[in-house]
Amino acid sequence: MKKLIPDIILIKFLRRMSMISGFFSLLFCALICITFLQLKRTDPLHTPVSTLLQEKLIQYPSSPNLIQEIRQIDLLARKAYFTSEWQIRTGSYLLLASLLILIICLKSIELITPRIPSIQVSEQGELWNMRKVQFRWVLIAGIALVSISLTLAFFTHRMLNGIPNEGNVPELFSRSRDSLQINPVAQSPAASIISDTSRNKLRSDSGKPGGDDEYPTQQEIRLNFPSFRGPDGNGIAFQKNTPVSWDGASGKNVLWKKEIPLPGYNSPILWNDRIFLSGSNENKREVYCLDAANGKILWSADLSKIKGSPSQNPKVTAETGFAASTLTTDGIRIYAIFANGDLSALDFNGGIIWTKNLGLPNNHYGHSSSLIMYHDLLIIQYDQSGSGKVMALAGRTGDKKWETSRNVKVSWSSPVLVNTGYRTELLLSAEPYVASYDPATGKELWKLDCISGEVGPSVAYANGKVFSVNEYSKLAAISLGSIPTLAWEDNEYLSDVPSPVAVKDLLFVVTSYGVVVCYDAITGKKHWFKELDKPVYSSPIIADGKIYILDKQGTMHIFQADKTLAMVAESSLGEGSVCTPAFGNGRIYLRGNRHLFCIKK
Amino acid sequence: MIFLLIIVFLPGVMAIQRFPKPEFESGYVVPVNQLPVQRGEILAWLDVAVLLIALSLVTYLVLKRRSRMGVFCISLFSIAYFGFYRQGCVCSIGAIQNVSMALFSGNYTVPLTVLAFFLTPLIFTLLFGRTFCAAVCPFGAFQDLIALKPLRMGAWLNAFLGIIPYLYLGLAILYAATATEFLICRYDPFVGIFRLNASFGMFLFVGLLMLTGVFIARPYCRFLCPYGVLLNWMSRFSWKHMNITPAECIQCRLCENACPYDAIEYPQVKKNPAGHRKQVNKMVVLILLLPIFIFGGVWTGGKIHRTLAGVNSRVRLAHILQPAHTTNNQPEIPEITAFRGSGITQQDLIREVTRIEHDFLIGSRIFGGFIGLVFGLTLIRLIITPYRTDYVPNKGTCFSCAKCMDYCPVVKD
Amino acid sequence: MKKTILIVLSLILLFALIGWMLFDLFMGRPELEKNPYDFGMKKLRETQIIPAYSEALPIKPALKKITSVATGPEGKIFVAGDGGVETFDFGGHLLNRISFPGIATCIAVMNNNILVIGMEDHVELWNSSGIQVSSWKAIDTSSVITSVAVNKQFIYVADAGEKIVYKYTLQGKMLARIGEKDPSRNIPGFIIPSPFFDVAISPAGDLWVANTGRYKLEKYGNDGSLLASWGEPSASIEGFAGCCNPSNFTFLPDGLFVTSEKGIERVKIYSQDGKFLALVAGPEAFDEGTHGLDLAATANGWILVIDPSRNQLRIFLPLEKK
Amino acid sequence: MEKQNRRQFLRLAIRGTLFGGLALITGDLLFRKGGSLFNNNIMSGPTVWQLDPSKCIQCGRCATNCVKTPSAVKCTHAFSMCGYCNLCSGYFKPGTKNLDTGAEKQVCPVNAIKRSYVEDPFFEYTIDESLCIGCGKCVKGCGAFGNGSLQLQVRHPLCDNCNECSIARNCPAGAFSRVPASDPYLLKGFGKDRV
Repeated sequence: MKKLIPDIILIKFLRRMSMISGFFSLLFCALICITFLQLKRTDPLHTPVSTLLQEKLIQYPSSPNLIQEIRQIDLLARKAYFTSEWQIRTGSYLLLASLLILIICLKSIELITPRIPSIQVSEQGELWNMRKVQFRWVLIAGIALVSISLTLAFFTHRMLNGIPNEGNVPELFSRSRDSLQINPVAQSPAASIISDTSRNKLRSDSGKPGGDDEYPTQQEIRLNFPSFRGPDGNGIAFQKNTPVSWDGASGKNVLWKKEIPLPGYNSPILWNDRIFLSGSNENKREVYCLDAANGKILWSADLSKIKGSPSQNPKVTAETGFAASTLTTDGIRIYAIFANGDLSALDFNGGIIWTKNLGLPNNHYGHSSSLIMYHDLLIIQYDQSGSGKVMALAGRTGDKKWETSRNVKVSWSSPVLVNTGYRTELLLSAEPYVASYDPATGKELWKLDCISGEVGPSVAYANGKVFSVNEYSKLAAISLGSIPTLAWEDNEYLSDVPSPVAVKDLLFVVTSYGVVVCYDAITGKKHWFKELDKPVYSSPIIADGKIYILDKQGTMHIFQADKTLAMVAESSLGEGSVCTPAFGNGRIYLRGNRHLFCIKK
Repeated sequence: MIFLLIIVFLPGVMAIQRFPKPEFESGYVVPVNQLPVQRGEILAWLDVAVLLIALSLVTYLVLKRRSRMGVFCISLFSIAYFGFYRQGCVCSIGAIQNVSMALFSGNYTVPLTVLAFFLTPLIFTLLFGRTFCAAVCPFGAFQDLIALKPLRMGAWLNAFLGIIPYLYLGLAILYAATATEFLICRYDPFVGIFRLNASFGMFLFVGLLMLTGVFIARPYCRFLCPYGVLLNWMSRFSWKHMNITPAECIQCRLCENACPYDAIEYPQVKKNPAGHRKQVNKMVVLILLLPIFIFGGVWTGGKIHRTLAGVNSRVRLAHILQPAHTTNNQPEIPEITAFRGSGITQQDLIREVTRIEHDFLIGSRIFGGFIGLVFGLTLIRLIITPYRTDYVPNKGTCFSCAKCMDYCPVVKD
Repeated sequence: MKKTILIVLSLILLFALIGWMLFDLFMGRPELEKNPYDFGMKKLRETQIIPAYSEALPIKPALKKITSVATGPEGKIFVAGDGGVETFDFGGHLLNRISFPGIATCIAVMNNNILVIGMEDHVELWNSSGIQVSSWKAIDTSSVITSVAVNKQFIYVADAGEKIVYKYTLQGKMLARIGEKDPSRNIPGFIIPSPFFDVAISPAGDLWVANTGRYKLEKYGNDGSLLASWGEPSASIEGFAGCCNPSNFTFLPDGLFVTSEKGIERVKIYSQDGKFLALVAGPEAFDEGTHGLDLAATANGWILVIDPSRNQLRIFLPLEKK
Repeated sequence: MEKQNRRQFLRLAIRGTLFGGLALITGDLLFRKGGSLFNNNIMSGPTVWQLDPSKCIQCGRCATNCVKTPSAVKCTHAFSMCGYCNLCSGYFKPGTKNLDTGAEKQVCPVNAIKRSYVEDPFFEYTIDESLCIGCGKCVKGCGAFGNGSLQLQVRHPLCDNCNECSIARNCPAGAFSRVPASDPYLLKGFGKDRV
C-alpha cells in the first residue's frame, strides 16, 4: 500500500509543528505567570492612585471633579482586574491546546520513525556490583534521612518549646519543667526561661527593636542580683546557702565593711565579682564599683555635671535623699538615675557611655523609683504629679524605644518584671491603679483600680496573682487571667515603704511600723503575724526558702518562708539601715547608713 | 455529562423566628435565598462504575490482547474523564487519607464511594498487577503522555529515590490519622492542570515536574506516589501479572531498553562471585540488624515529633499566640482575632496542643519504625540472589503499560 | 554524555521540588500574609482623643445573660438579665436577687423602688423585695420590648418589633402610641433595623427616643408631637457610626446625654443640644463586636455600662479636672 | 522442581495475607460502630464543605485561598434578616455622607452589590455572584454595624468539593467543616437565635 505523503516530509512537517507549538506553550506559560502575579497583587479598589484620591476626598468632600476622577480610575482598575482574570483563563486554555499539539506531533513522530531494534550492550554492567552500589546508596539515603530529620528537629525545637505552660499542665510539659526548676519561686522558672529564649529567637528573626544587641540569659541574671529587690524586682533572690547569723559589732561573719563616701538610700546591686551603688548630695552625684572579694572601691564615677543636668536641685526630704533609686545592670553596662532626673550609662570600668536628663521630676518627696532591665531595654517608671509615664531606652544608645503615658498620681514604687506564664509583664503600682505593660512594646496589657494614696511599695507576684499594698488604702490581690480581677483585699496591715513579697501560695507583708504578716495568697486569710516592734523601711527578700527582713536599726530578722511562724535567726549589723539587701552566692551585701557590709558564712 | 449537574432550589422552608423585618407598604415581597446543592450521590457511584469498567478493560487489553494502542486510548479517556471532567478529585491516591482518618480519628466515617475508590485498584492489582497505573489513574496516564524523551537511570538512583514514596506515604497517613491535614491533596501537582487553575506556587511546581517528566518517565508515580507503595506490595504477589513475551523468551535482548521505567529484570543465571556462604552470613547479619534499624527509626521519630506536629493548625495557633507576635504596631493576625472570639482559654488550648503533640509522639515513632523496617527489608532484598533465565518485568515496579510488548518479536503460535 | 547532563538536571529539579514541599510544609507562615480585602475595622476603632473617664473594678453579676441596668433611689444599682434581677450597692456588693423565668430585656425603677421590667413581649412590675406587683398582658405577638422608661405619672415602653413607643399609666393602662409616621405633624416615624431601640426620661422630664434608623435622638411632647431631634451618622467621634446607632443612651444628673454605639463600640457624652463633649470609653475598652451597651448614670456622675460580651457591669468614674 | 513450588506457595500465602488485610480494614470501616454502613450520624454519604458564618471573621482568605479564581465562596444575602437600611454599612464605606452608588463610596471591591430603591426609606441589596469574589468586606461591615444578613457561604455548584479544601486548611477560625451533602448550607440567624 502506498502512502500519500512520504514519511520524511511528514516528519519534517511534524518537527516544525512541534517546534512552533513548543514555542507558543512556553510563551503562554510566561504570560500566564505575569498576569497571575499582577492579579494576585491588586485589589481593584486599592490602586495607589485611588487611595491617594480617597484621602484627598476626605479633605474636600463633594468636589465633583475629584469624585469623577476616582470613579474613572476605579472603573479602569476593575476592568483591568477582570480582563487579567479573563486572560489567565484563556491563556491556560491556549497553553493546554499548544501542549496537546506538541505532544501529538512528537508522539506521531515516534510512531512514524521506523524503530530499529537496538542491541547495544546495556550500561547496567554486572548485577553484583550493581547491587553493591544500590546497597551503598540505600544506606546513604538512610543516614542522610536520619541526619536531616535530626537537624530539622534541632532547629525547630526551641521554637516549639516556647508554648506557654502554666497552671495545671499535663505531664508532658511538667516533666521538662521540673528538670529546669532552679528555685522554689512560684511561677515556673522553666516557663519564663523557655519563653524568653524563644522570644529572643522570634525577636531576632522578626528583627524587633534592639534585636541586634546581646543581653544575658535569664539564668545568668538569676545567678546575680542586678536590680532593686532581685533579678525580677519582686523580692525573690535565687541564691542558695545564704548566711543567717552575723554580728556587725564584733565583726562575726563580716567579710569586710567599707565606708561609702556619699550618702544614698539606694541598695547595692551585684554582677559577678562587682557591686555597684551610688551616692549623692546637693551638688555631687557619684556611682561606686566595689570589688566583691575585699570591698575595695575599684572606681567611682563622678556624674555631677552631665549634659542637660538642671541647675536647681529638686526638693527632696531627708527620708528620700538625692540617690534613692537603685541602679541596674545588664552585665554589660550599669545604669544610674538620680533625684534630679540625671540618667547615665557606664561601662564596667566606670567609663561614661551616654547620659541624659529626663527633666526635673515634679515629686514632693523626691524621685525614688528604681531602674530595671528587660533584655536590652532600660525601663524607667517616671510617675510625677501631673504627668505619669513609663519608658524604655535602648541600653546601648539611650535612644527612647517606647514611652507610655500613665494617668496616675505621683508614686515612689519601682517596676517589677515577672513572667506570668506565657508572657513577661511589667507591673507598676500608683494611684489609682496597678497596671501591666508589655515590656517589649510598652503596650498596656491591663489595669485595675485598686490602690490609692502616695504609693511607695512596689507589687509582689506569685502564681498568677499580683499583690499591691499602700498605707491608708488597702492590700489588694489581683488574679490575672483573660480579664484581671480583684481576688481579695484586706486593710488590717498596710505598709507605706517596704514592698510585699510572695512565693507559691504565701504572701508576706511587712509594715513600716514593724509587723510581719503571712497571708494565704489564694484566700487572703492570715497564717501568722509577728511584731518586730522596730520600724522597717527596707524591703523583705526571700532567698533559699527564708525571708530576710532588715529593720531600721540594722537587725536582720530571718524567718522560714512558711505557713507556720518559724524564726531562723536575728543578726544585727551594728548600724542603722533602710536599704534592701543584695544576695551573692553564700554572701549578703548590706548597705548601712554609712558602710557597705559583706556578710559571709 | 457535564449538564447532568443537578441544581435544586430549596424553597424558604426553614422556619425563621427573628426580629421582624420592616413592613413594606409598596407590597414588596422579600426574595428567598436560593441555595443550589452539589451534584447528587448517584454521580459519585457512576464514577465508581466508570472506574470498574476502565480497570477491567485495561486489564483485559494488557493481559489478553497485549495491545499497547488500546491501553493508550483508555489512558486518553481517563485523562479526559477522571482528569478534566472530574477534576482529578475522585482519586484513589487521596483516598488513602480518608481511609486512615476514618480508621484512627473517630468522628469521621469514610463515604462508601471513596472506600470503593481506595479498594478496587488494590484488589485488581493483587490479581492482575498494576493495570490501574497503566492507564486508569489520570496522573499516571498524563505523565505517560508527556514522557517524550525518557532516559534510563542507574539502578542505584532508582533504589535511592525509591525510598521517597515510603516517606510520603508515612507522612500522609500520620497527618491524616491525626486529622491534621491531607498532605497528598495539598501537594497534588496535577489537579491544577485538570482544573486549569492553581495557586502560583503549585503552577510552577507542576510546570517543573512536567519538565522533569519529559526526561524521567513518570517521576511522580515512581518517586513520590504514596499509593504506588501499596500497589507495589500488591503487585509483587499478584496472581496473574503481564509478561513481556507471550510465550517462551528467546533471549533476543530486543526489550532490554524498552522500558522507560527501568522495570525490566535481566536474566541472572551466574552464581554470585562472592560465594554463597559469604552471602548467607551477610543476610544473617542484616536480619539481626533489622530490630536495630527499626529502633533507630523509632528513636528518630520520637526526636522529630514536635517538628511534625508544628504543621497542625492548633499547634501553629499556640505558637502564634506567643506575645512576641502580638505587638500593637502591625495589623493583628486573624488567627489571634479568631481565637479571642472563640472564647477558649489559652490553658485549654495548651492542654489540647499537649494532647495533639502526644499523639504525634506516638504516631511519628510508629512512622519512624516503619521507615526503619523499609530500609532493613530493602537491604535484605538487595542481598538475595535472584535466579532468572528470561527477561521479565519487575512485578513491583512494572506499571503494566504494555510498552515493552511491542518490542518482543515472539508470537504466540 | 548529553543524557547524563539531562538526567542530572532533571534530578536536581526533582529534589528542588521536594525541597520546596518540605519548606512549605514546615516553614510556611500563612498567617503572616496580609489581607488585601481588609475592611479597616482596626483603623476605625482607633480613637484620637483620650477618655475623660477611668474604669473601676467591674461588677460581675451571677445572672447568665445581663441585658440592662438602672439606678434607683438611695444609690442602688439594678441589673436585669436572663432569669432575674440583681441589686447591688456602689461597692458592688450584692444586696438581693429576684428570680423569674424568661429574659428581662430592660428595666427601669420608680422612686418608690418598684421595678418596671420589660420581658420579651410584655411588662412586669416587681417590688424590690421580690414580690411581683403586676404583670401586664402581652402587647402583640411581634413585639420586641427593648426599653422602658418611667416618670412620676407614666411608663413609656419602646417596642422595636412594632417600631413604636407606648405610653402607659403606672397601672398599665395604655394611653397613646408615640412616634407613628405622620407627615401632617411631620413625624418621620421610627426606623428600627435591628432590636436596639432605647427610650429615656431626661432630668427635665422630657421623653427622648433613639431613632436608630435615622441615627437621631428625638424628643417628644406629652401630646406625642416631635419637639426636637439631633444626631447625624459619621464614623468620626462627633457622630453616630453606621447602622442602628446610638444603640442605647441615658442622662447624667445635669442633663447631659450619654450614648453608646455598636460597630465602633464607644460611650460618649453630648450636651443638651447634641454637641459632642467627651469620650467615656473608646472601642479599645470593649471586645470587638459587642452589641447592646445599656447605660445608666448614678447621682454622683458614675457611668454604668452593661457589657454583654464579658457579662459584666462596667463602671466608669470621671477623672478629676486638671 | 520443588523449589519453584515452595516459591509458589509462599506467594500464595502472602497474597492471602494481603487480601485478608484489606478485608480487615474494609470490615472495620464498614461494620464498626458508626461505620460507613451501620452508622447513625448519616456521614457515610458524600460530604461537602460548609462555612459556619457564626465562626467566620472575614479574614479575606476565602478570596485568596480557594483553588478556583474567583473563589467558590460567595457572599449570600439572607434577605429575611436584612434591615433594608438606607445607609447600609455593608455597602457604603464608613462615614459616607450623601448616599448614592458612587464608586468612591462602595465597600465592595468588585462592585458586586446592587442597591435598588424599594420605598422610603428602604433599599434592597442583592449580590451579583458572577462578580463576587468572596472577600467578605461587606460581611464585615454588615456584621459590625447591622444585622449580619450578609454572610459568606460555599456555593456548591461552583465548588470542586476538594478532598481537602484549601480554604479550610488556612481558615483562622476553623469555620469550615465537612457536612453531609444533604444539607450543605448554614445561615446565621435562621432558627432560634436573635440577631
